Amino acid sequence: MPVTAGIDIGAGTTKAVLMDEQAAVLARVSVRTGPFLEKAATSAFEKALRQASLNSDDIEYVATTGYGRYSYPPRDIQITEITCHARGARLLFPGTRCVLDIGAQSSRAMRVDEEGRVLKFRMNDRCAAGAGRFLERIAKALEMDLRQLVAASLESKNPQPISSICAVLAESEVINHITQGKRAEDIVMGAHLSIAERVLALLRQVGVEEEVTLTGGLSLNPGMVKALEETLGKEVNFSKESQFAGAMGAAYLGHWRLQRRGGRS
Amino acid sequence: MQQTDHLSSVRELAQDVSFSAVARWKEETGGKAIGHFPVFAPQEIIRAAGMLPVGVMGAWGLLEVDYADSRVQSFVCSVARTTLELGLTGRLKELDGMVFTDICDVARNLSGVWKRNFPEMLVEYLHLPQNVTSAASVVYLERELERFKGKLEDLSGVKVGEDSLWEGIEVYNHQRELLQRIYRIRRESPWLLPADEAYLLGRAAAQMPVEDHVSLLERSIAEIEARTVKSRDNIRVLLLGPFCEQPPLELLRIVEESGCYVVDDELLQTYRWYTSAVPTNGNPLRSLAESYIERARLSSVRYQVRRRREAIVEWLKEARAEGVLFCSAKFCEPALYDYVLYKEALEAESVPYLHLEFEEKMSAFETVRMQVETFVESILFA
Amino acid sequence: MYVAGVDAGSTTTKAVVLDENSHLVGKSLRATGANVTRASELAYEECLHASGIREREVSYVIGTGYGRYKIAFGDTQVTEISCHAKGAHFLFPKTRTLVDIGGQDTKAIKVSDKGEVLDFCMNDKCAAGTGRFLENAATVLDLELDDIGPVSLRSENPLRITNVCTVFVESEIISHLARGQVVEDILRGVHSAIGARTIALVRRVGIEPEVTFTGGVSRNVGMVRTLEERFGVPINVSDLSQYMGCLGAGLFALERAQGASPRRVKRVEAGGS
Amino acid sequence: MELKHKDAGKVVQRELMASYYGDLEDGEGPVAYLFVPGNVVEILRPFGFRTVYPEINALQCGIKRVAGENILKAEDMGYSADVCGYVKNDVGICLAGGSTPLGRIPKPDLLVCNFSGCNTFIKWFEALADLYDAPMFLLDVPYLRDEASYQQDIEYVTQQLWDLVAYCEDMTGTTFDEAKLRETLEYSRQAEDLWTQLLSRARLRPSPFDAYFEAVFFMAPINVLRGTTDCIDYYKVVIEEMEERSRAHVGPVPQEKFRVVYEGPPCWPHFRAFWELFKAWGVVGVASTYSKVGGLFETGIRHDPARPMESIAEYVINCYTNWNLKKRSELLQQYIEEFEADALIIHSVKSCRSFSVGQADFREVFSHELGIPTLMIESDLADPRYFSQAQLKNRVDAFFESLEHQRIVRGS
Ligand SMILES: Nc1ncnc2c1ncn2[C@@H]1O[C@H](COP(=O)(O)OP(=O)(O)O)[C@@H](O)[C@H]1O
Ligand SMILES: Nc1ncnc2c1ncn2[C@@H]1O[C@H](COP(=O)(O)OP(=O)(O)O)[C@@H](O)[C@H]1O
Ligand code: SF4
Ligand code: SF4
Ligand code: SF4
Repeated sequence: MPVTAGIDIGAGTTKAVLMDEQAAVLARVSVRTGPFLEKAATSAFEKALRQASLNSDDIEYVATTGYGRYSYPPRDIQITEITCHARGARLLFPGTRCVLDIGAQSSRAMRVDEEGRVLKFRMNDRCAAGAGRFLERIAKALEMDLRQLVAASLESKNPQPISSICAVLAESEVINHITQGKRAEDIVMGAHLSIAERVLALLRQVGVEEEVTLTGGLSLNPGMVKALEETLGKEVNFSKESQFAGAMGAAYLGHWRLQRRGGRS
Repeated sequence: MQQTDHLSSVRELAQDVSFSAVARWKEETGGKAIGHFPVFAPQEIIRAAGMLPVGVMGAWGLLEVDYADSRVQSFVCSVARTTLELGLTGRLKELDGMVFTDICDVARNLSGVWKRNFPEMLVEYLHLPQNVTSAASVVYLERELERFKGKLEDLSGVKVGEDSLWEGIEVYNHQRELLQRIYRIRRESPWLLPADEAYLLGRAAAQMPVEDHVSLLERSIAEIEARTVKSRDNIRVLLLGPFCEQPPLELLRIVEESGCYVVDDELLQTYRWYTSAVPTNGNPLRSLAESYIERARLSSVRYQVRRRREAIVEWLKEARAEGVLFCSAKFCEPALYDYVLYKEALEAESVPYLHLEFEEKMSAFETVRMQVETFVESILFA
Repeated sequence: MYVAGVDAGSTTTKAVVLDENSHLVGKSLRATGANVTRASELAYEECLHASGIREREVSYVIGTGYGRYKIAFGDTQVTEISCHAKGAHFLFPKTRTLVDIGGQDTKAIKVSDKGEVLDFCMNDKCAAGTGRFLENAATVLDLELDDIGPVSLRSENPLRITNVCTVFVESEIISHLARGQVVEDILRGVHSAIGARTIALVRRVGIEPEVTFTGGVSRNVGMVRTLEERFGVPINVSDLSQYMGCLGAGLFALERAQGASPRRVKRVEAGGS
Repeated sequence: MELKHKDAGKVVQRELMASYYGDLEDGEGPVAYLFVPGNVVEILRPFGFRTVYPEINALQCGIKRVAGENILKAEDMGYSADVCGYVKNDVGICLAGGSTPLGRIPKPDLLVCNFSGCNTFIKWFEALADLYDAPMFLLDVPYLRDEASYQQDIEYVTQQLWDLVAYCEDMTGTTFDEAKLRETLEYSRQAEDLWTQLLSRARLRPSPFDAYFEAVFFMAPINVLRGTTDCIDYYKVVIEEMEERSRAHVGPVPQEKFRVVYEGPPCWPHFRAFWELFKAWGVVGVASTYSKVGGLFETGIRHDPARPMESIAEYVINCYTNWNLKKRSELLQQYIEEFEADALIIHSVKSCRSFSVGQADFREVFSHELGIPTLMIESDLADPRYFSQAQLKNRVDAFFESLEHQRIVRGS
């Protein structure tokens, strides 16, 4: 039975997934990307093979995605993370019609059809203010780590809005809030809400529909989920596997290509 | 592929931000040179006055902008900024004049900035009628062209005769016909001619006498038609938006690398303004004025009596395009307004489209690549 | 008689104490961190300590910097623009053009022969091209802030860095590293990128020698060199450049103390005024 | 001291605007949309049109703090963050079915695009024509670029005005009543005289009013109600109020410390806060260009019943933003001299390239060539997101701090 690999080489982390023909995930791993993309991809791939007790000959097709998708020469194909996250989200939640993918440096909104094909998408192109890196900076300004940040966000009762469009200037705003005696949890939630606003602006441009699935690293952050749900006024799908959506989508599309080999050239 | 030497010399000429070809021309002929901002310029009249029309459309991202940044706010498009930078750094000192037309508020005010900063130049702002239904418009434009001609005559001290106007109209008609042939190749066999090469061939017109450009095109067309290149499984797209500020060459390249064939576009509007030949009878300025009203291409900077959405759908059909890449220059208001109107039309017709923003000096090509690839994938993996 | 100036900057808080002859008695510097009021209090205390004088010996205190309204113990506040001009004029009386690059903003100031502000410009709404930009570059390259300037000067083949966004520059640097570019060339590119932005700002007020460079970034020799190349003139920098704001504030304080009313006896409680 | 006419200008303005919006909501008659600069309302009134000025709606939405919402609606539809906030505000109103805090704005039966001084106007009405499926008449107004083209431009506009008359006759089935036009023009002329008189009172020391922050309210009737007797009466009231203020030596700030000229539109969404930045320093605006966007009447431009179409054409062409930069800069210089201003404040707004591009050159001219202290600050006239109070305050404070300091040093 053929197995494919999907490797999502992201700006922050690299994820690898092995998948069989029934779209069952045989292995999933994540490693820090660091400056050397090929190395990160190789290491994620090898770990995945070990996890599934397979060796590289068992893999029929390797699809890469993510910001470093061109940096892994042994690949069979590279596919963008937008296409992959859309498919991956559909694998995780079959009812998905909208996908929000929030990673370290970028956030994207897509509208998809019942097969997970991208109908429309938008991404933040200007500032890093709408993605994970922004939260990391806020955490730093508050002298917290990510875990504390997430925990704090869930405590907030009176979120403090952050209006600055710039991730850096937002830091001074945060400091301002602190000086005015605002509570850390309220500031943190304010930051989550400001990302949510930005991401939802992208989502509204592609059109909001049932169901909305969150993928990418920020799906691991319950504070982000809460902020999105509040801003959107409805529930958002997410799971522990959401951050692997890109790699899953890539592996899935690998099978799709395998079946059609010799079709469109 | 036969990316021949002549292409690299074309590239060198087209990308020369010190305009040395203009200096050479002036030295050889003793004539004067008139620069013009993108989208439209009455080149026929400039040529008839014995002068060289020079397209000034920014600087290919080759300049470190520092003077102009202190003169234009951050929310202004690059072409205005880098064109001003060219001027403020003395790179346009060979120009004896500069022409702007009423394409947008930025270009209009830039003409005033130009007047103040380059008092030694003839700076002209031409009002091109936006009202294309009034009987008064053609008459008005003819007077406006006449006024412009007078200014050139004052500059050169020589009267411009009808004959030389006719001659100008004819040679520019010929140039446009050849450019149309280039575009026909793009439509019919885009694999023969990469988009960036086609663009360079057109852009070369900015810095050479039209006769030379005509012979460049003639030579190139013959060479291109003899090529044997395998076609690729790309999707056919219309590239809308860059009618004024020109996108980086790399963007054109990435669009094709990512799986598109650009089968028609709005690039180099200045050289493609008229959709058919300017008639060569009657009065030359009247003929130009009438053509401006009656033979103008669809453009964001000219009021459209027919709704834009209808016009765009028709264009798509004509070009047999499967999708639209709407590439607007960052901060370019006319393009950004039209985007919404086009978008509605494309959605109504279920035509896939993608909106991208570019800047002359951009670094986010990765983002562009990803978006175009996704766009292509959404059609290919369907 | 003593006076003090406290500069609550976005990144660092600085304080100086001067005597009645404008001599520097003591100085201090600390990270501003999350609490501006607290940072300025601490900086002031440290400065008094370093000066070896007691608080009640100080007749007048002026606060400056973006947190100037948060300095509860000050007698009044003056913007950092006026203060930098004042300070620069004091150290380099021929200063006509002043460039101040701090943690989050850049200012260009045109100064009269008396040290007055004739004209000024600041960067807008975006932290691109400021000290923070250099800090990020240092972090990504795993270098100390003190080293980036000297390292950049070793470059023989500077790269062009196109992105001046403080956040996105990280990924640009990472991709240069991944392509095997050397650190000094990247850093030099980073410095040039800031240099280009800075000079555009300075042109708005006009470049007239002498040029003085103040703010924390003036401690970076790479940046000094870059600006000198761009401006085509030598640039004044002093060990006190980062203190220029509070020095100016101190000088204003001295004027107030000597000219106008003496310090109010009643202490202003923190928080109220 | 109790002032009898205290706030009369403000109160009556509010009443007039309320009744204007009331009429839009419940009144009868076809509706035409127009732009403020160079509007040709005098031609439309005789045909019974009720006129809507989308810019005024945008301005009011800004003040009433709903511009932000409207803008977001338009951005969701695909409008870029980088285009004019006025346009987006108006598109937002349209998407909300015309409902605004001012009342319901009726749909247009005709869009008259008099695009003096702003090409964005064309794009704006093109969008409305699409959204409302309404016909558009484009009045092409050449930019005042060159003395040599002036006559040809006047003739061109005049011809189009007759085209418009024919268009309206066709559309409404009413024949054009020239006598009525003359009457309307006479009312316009009288109001213009009074408005000019009013503004010239800022020459007094102290100035009885702020010719920027207050004048932008006083200007509403001249922009919206020109050609009516209400408009004339309004300016009589305001002049009375100002006479009284002068007698009582009352001005907009307790003590007039700095007299300045303002260039550029105000920041509507944060109007109070924006004004406060200056009030705190005892700054009084003695002249402003924005209050003249509806017409440069102090230069002698007048609607004239004796020359109906020509005078309209002259008015249309001579709008502030339709003037070339050189003329604009000379006008600013004239203001500074006539009104004895200490400084020039340039407010550069992102939305409006028509105003903003070239302002940095003004800055050069005034501060470097003419030696007039000039402050340039940035925010927006429509989009609340582009207002950074702390940054603006820093700049304004530093500017007046140094002016004050120089005064002390120079002993003046
Ligand atoms: N356990 C976690 N809790 C909260 N946030 C997390 C967690 N893990 C990752 N993140 C966030 O996710 C981001 C990385 O997302 P990812 O999708 O992996 O990015 P990329 O694909 O761009 O590398 C980080 O910036 C971080 O903020
Ligand atoms: N030793 C150093 N070498 C290089 N740069 C430095 C050094 N020390 C401080 N800086 C730079 O100075 C900046 C702080 O400048 P400062 O003028 O104190 O800022 P602010 O007044 O805005 O708080 C820091 O962001 C850092 O980049
Ligand atoms: S520095 Fe801030 S505002 Fe500027 S581009 Fe980067 S994130 Fe955006
Ligand atoms: S790029 Fe757009 S905004 Fe800029 S000058 Fe050209 S048309 Fe105007
Ligand atoms: S660009 Fe300026 S003049 Fe034009 S509509 Fe917008 S605010 Fe008004």
